[in-house]
Amino acid sequence: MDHLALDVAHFLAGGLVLVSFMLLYQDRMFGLLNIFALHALVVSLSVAWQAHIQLAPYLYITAAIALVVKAIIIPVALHHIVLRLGIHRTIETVVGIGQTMLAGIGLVALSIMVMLPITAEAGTLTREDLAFSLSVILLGLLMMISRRNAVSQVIGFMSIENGLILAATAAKGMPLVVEISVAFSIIVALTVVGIFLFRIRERFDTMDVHALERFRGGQP
Amino acid sequence: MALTVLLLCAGAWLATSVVALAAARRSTATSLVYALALVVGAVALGAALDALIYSSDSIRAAVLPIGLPWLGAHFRLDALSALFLVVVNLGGLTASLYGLGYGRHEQAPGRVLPFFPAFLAGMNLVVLADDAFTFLLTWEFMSLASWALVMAHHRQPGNAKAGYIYLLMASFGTLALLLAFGLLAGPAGGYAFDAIRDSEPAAGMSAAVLALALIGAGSKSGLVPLHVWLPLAHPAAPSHVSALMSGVMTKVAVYGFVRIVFDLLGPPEWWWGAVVLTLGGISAVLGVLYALMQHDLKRLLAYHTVENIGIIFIGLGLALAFRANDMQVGAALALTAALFHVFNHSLFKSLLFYGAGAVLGATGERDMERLGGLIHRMPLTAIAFLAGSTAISALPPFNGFVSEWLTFQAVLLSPHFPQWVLKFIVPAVGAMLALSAALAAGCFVKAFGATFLGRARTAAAQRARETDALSLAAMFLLVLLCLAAGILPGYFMDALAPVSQQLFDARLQPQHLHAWLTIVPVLESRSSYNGLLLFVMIAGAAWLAAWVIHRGASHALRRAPAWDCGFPDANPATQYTAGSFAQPIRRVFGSVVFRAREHVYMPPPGQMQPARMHVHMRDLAWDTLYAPLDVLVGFAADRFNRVQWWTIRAYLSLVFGSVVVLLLVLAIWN
Amino acid sequence: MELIREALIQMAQLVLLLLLAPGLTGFVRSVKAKLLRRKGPPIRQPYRDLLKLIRKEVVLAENASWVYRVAPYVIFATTLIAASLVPTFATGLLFSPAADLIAIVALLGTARFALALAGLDIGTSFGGIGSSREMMIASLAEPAMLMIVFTLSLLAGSTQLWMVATFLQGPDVGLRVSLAMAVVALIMVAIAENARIPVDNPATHLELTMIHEAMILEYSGRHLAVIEAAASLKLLLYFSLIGCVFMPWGLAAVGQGFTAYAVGLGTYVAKLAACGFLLAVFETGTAKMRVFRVSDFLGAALMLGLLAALLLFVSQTT
Amino acid sequence: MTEFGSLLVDAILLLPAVSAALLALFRDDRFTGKLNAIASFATFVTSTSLFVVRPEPGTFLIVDDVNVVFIVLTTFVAFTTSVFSASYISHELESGRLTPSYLRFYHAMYQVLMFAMNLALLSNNVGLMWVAIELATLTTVVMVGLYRTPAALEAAWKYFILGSVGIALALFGTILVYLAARSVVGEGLEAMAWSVLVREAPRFDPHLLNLAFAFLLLGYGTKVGLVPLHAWLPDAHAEGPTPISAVLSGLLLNVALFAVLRFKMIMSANPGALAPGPLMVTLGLLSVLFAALMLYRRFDIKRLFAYSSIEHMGIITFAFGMGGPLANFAGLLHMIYHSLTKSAIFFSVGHIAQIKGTQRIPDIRGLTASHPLLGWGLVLGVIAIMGLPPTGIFMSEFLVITSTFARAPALAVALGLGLLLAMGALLQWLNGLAFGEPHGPDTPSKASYVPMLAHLALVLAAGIYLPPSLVAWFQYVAGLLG
Repeated sequence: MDHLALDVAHFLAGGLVLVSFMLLYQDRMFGLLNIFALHALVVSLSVAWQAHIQLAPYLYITAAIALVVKAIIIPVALHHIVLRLGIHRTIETVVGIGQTMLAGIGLVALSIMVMLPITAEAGTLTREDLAFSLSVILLGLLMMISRRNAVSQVIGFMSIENGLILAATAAKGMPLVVEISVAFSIIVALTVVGIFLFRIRERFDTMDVHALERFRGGQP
Repeated sequence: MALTVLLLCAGAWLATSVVALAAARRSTATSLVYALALVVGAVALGAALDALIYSSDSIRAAVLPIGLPWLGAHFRLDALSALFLVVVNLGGLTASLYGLGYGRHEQAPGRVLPFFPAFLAGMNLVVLADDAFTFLLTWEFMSLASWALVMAHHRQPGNAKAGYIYLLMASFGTLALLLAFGLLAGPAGGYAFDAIRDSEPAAGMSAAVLALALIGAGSKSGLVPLHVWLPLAHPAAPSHVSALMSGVMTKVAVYGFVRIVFDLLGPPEWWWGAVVLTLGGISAVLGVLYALMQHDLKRLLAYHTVENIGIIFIGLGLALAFRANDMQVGAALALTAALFHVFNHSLFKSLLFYGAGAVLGATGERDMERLGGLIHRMPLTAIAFLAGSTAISALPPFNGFVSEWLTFQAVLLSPHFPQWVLKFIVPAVGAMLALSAALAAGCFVKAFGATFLGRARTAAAQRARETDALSLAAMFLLVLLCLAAGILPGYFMDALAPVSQQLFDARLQPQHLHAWLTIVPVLESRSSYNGLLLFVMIAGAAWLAAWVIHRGASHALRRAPAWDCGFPDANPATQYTAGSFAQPIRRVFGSVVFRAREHVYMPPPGQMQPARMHVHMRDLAWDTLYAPLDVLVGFAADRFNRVQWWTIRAYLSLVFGSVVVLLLVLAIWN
Repeated sequence: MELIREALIQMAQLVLLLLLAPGLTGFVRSVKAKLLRRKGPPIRQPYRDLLKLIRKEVVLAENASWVYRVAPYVIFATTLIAASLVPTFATGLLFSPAADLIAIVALLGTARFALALAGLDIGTSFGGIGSSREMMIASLAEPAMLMIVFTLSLLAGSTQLWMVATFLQGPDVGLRVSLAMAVVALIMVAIAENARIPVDNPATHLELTMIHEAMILEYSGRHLAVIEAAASLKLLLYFSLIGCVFMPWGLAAVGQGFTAYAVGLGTYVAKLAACGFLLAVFETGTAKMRVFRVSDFLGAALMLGLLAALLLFVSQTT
Repeated sequence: MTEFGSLLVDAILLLPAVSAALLALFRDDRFTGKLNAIASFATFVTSTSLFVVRPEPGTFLIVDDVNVVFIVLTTFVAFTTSVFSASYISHELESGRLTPSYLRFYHAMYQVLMFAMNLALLSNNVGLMWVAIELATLTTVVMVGLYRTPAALEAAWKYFILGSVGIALALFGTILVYLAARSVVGEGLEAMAWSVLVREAPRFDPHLLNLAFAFLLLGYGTKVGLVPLHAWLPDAHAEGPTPISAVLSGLLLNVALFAVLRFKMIMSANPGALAPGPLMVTLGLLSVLFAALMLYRRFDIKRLFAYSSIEHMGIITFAFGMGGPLANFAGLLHMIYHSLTKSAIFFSVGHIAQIKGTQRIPDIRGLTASHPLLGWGLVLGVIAIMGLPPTGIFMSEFLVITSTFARAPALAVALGLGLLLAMGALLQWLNGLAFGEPHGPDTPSKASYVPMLAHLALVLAAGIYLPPSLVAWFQYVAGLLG
């Protein structure tokens, strides 16, 4: 594995974390969709690069799925849904963007701290990729909980998935990666379908509290 | 042999339960089930008596391949368990006999019949169990069966609460015992009692086990402050079951305490005795005071169980203290006193509950304020109830007096304790014992007087009819036993000797050898009592006086209206009621113990309203322990319940938070 | 032969008690009358009353049950037996092992139990008042009495009354604080138990103050006679008790012969007279207290008894 | 012989898969209900033969000592539930809550779920297991939303989102496990096979394993319903069809826990790795206490028992966290008893809700008087679930508490109080449900009580007597769990 290969992989993984931060920063709906497409693109490139350096052609399939499904179909579909359901174009945040970013930086530090003790035999690349993918996962979770908007939550979830795919491909020679990524794509698709089907316009949690009490059998 | 018979009996009871389940709807089911239970009970009683009296020195053990798989179910029959089996099966026998008659009035036989034999089986098996798992399994099974019986009349208001508190307290006790056995068995899980006996307990551990055993057995037997369930649950069950629960099941709890603390735990420390004594004394006094304040007949009896359990625990505490100071005679005496009281209480408490059941059956009332004058309509029940009242009030020549007398003798042996704390506690507890005995007499004057004497206060009491012959047979069997144990206590004490022999390696001198069947616990110059002689003398003197007067003077008699200081009132409501009877004692003790407050409402002059007086009493144990707990749980439940209405985002935050925390933990760990 | 002689002595004591008891009551009454400058009935008046009562017909309330009719005899018999177990002129009588001091207290408890039940049997309000108050008093008097028993038996190392008396006769008693406390407590209990002033007034029929009299309000004829006799016996019992325990002089032991018995009898009668006189003086000089003050009075007795027992527990070494 | 064995294994997977396809084709509800039951029964019978025939571990599938009893248990409960489901669903059809087309879908999905769970239990590959559990999750999500009411959709959605996040976390953990194995075993499928992983675990990088376990515990723990990851569970139980609640509580939670156990075995085989015990004990205890308190304010009968499931999963996790032969033994026992008991309770609850037309507890009263068999069945089930003897749960709780108390008294006391607290709440509700004056409609139920009674009888019998072969198996696996 030569230096260049390592550098490119490093660059792409680092880029993914950066794009995650951009997702976290974005407060416009369509901007968010575009950045997510970029996120998926970076993952797809990263996977493809791994396929190249690991000499694992099946990873190209994963890369292709990521590209087609997540970089193209889903952003477009979501775009349509937003328009169709008349979803608000600005994203309601729970805490301020600045605080979210700070928390995100803390999460990245945490993931590096956690991954650091992993011994060298796992390989530098693996270690770094893992640290980055863990960062992406945590940032995705952070996004899910710091946004009130259903679409951005779904996007947070999909960025988690991207992080997972990064981790899976970084684990050199891992079998079933394709199968897993297909399985995951089903979930993702279902999420989007769910938003559409359940007509969740704004948030997961906009249903009024009285309705919730009835649903959850809370009345005495 | 005896053990096999007893195990077979337990199996037979369980089979009877199944039969009852199958046949519950038949009209003959009641007779069939109680008759079967009676026959099996008689066999079991015979086996237990045989084991206690004729072959008490041999220990029989058996292991069945059930229960914990690698351990099996261990059973053992020694003197201690034989004694308690006698108590259990005597109670079971009379309860079955009583049930044969009383059970016919049962409205919901389907809810009683299947559980009654199961309850008997459970109590027998607890006493036979010889490993922690079997013990607790059968212990809780016993609780469960009795819970089902408490819930038999589930439609009556209050019974649901009674069952609720009962099962919860029982499980709390089981939990305490579970922890105690966990300590005794150690991490390797040596659950067999033999293994526990062989192991050497650590210093701090024994104290914890004692505390847990006190909680466990105390909550089942009704030691203050764990007594709250008892006055609720015992009255709720059908009367013969109340008798079993109050008279017998509490004794099984005492057995559990004795088994753990005297047998399994190894040599005691002196302060154990102090703790047990104090709890016993407090229970005795508070129990009887609570009882005095009741006007529900069965509830009064249930509270009295608290008192008697207190007396038993006083004896046990003394035995522990004597044992810790290597005073074997005292230990044997105190233990004999406690065990004799166990036996006696099971007799008269069952008897009284049967009586209360007969009253309930005849009138549909448990409230003494609505009874009265039943001695005219239920003369035989009245005689039996009077005998039971005399016995429980510790009056000679009945049996209750003998065991309290023995307890007093044990107290009087105790000034030689070297520990100062005991020197202070023992006489104080002695005073409590005396106080509780005196109050008990007052309480039963009230109970018997308000129920059976005077004039009928309601139409229901007016119409009452004498109860059936089988119920009466059960009651009079117990009357005879009470009297026998009272006037021939020597034989009964000798039967208890193997137990103290087994536990302490010491026993009282054989009593039946003394002249004229006098009982002499230690030395004749110290104390002695002869129930037979007293009985004969009292009966003789009374008969002689009556004979002389009737023969020599006059036996003329004229019935006339009561004089009542010149202004008799025909209305029975002018009688002294149970509540007014207790009023002086409530004035003396109640204001402190129950925070009793009287609220008097006097209508202003000229208004035609009745004046009213309300008495508010509080149960301090309930107020200070249980009510705050209830509030606390409610508060916590309300607080946590808000989580139910969180949004998905909030739930996700929980997940996120756990991930971050876990990662932080890992990062720090590394 | 020995047995018969002992039985005879026991019987003699029994008869003696029966004969003396009404006389004692009469004596106290007459002393009281004298103290009040009244002429008063003669000492033999109670005997006459009893004889008259047993010859009269009984007027029984219509709803009285057998409890009401049996109770007088039970009360009489238990009190008599209890009294006969207290040493009067001699210790160590034949039946004394049958019951120790605790049992004697309990026998009196049986009598009280029967009396209280009888009070409730007719179903009048006065009977109830009497029973209720009687049991309240007993609930304090009985433990106090037992504490006194504790004190005595701890001193003597025995609850047998004859052993206690023998011990107190002996030289190693000395002057003891606990004993003094016990005496005071015993006197207080005796006053309460015998329905004397200041706890109760044996001569009153004022409805709201009576206790003992309220319970026996409905009794008449032979029943009343038996109950009155029992009450006298009870007074005698307490006097004997105080006499044998705190004035143990002159008590004969069984088998000491006729002279010793005679001396014992003489001192016994003297003791009774002294006690009776003191009681009369005391009663004349005190006023009856309110019913609810009785609990304080008896509570004090209980505390004294407990204190006495506690002192002995603590002072006992080894 | 082993050839035949692997055929059996294939049959266990194929039977549900094929019948799912068949069920999707037929319309007749009577027939599909029966076919569902028959297919489940066939699967059950096939799986019992695994006791006798033990195939060699394959690349993807394995039958070993750890999973064999769980497979049999799963197929058994699946079979009884399918019997219950047949009568339940036909009633739903009559009452108009479901239409025939949904029904077809329901039965097909039922078999897909069985397929997924069997696959998760049988798989010899961490990745395959992950896929199987994901499939099971998705299937149940669909089933939970079957009634299409707003509440059901909300529950399904919540389940879906939380479940997906959990699944994502589990996947990350799985990847880490592979990484840890790769450096020892080498690349490829070998590095994901259970049989290899357990053998080679001592040589894995402990740090990686620690991290992996943290994610796996949280990920699969979400599926187990451990507090604070439990939020989906009560709603999913309450809003879906009752047979699915029974399967969720009785089986799916077990399957997820089974996954955690597999990884715990790897952890405890590695000397350098973090002891998984404290984590599991913490989560378990938290679940017990939290669920116990939540039980007090529940007014929906199915939600009530859903929280009770959380409590019991907590107990089991606690037991495995404590470790040691006794506690592990107790944990395994408890898993089985809880499956049987809880599904029995849901059976009775299903009938009750259908008869009374409501799930609100205050509207249901006096069942023992109006419907003796059903009412007493419920009483017995609740008594069993409260851990009262002579039912089996008493035995496992006895072992957990006694063995813990000698080592960590405070934990045992906390657990005991949690159990007591939960019992207080359950008993409080039971009093109203089973006793008192009956209330509401009292039409007799036509449904079959056989599944409920069979489960209860098993639990009752197992509390008193366990066959030695089963005990030996439990003890062996308890030893493996460390």
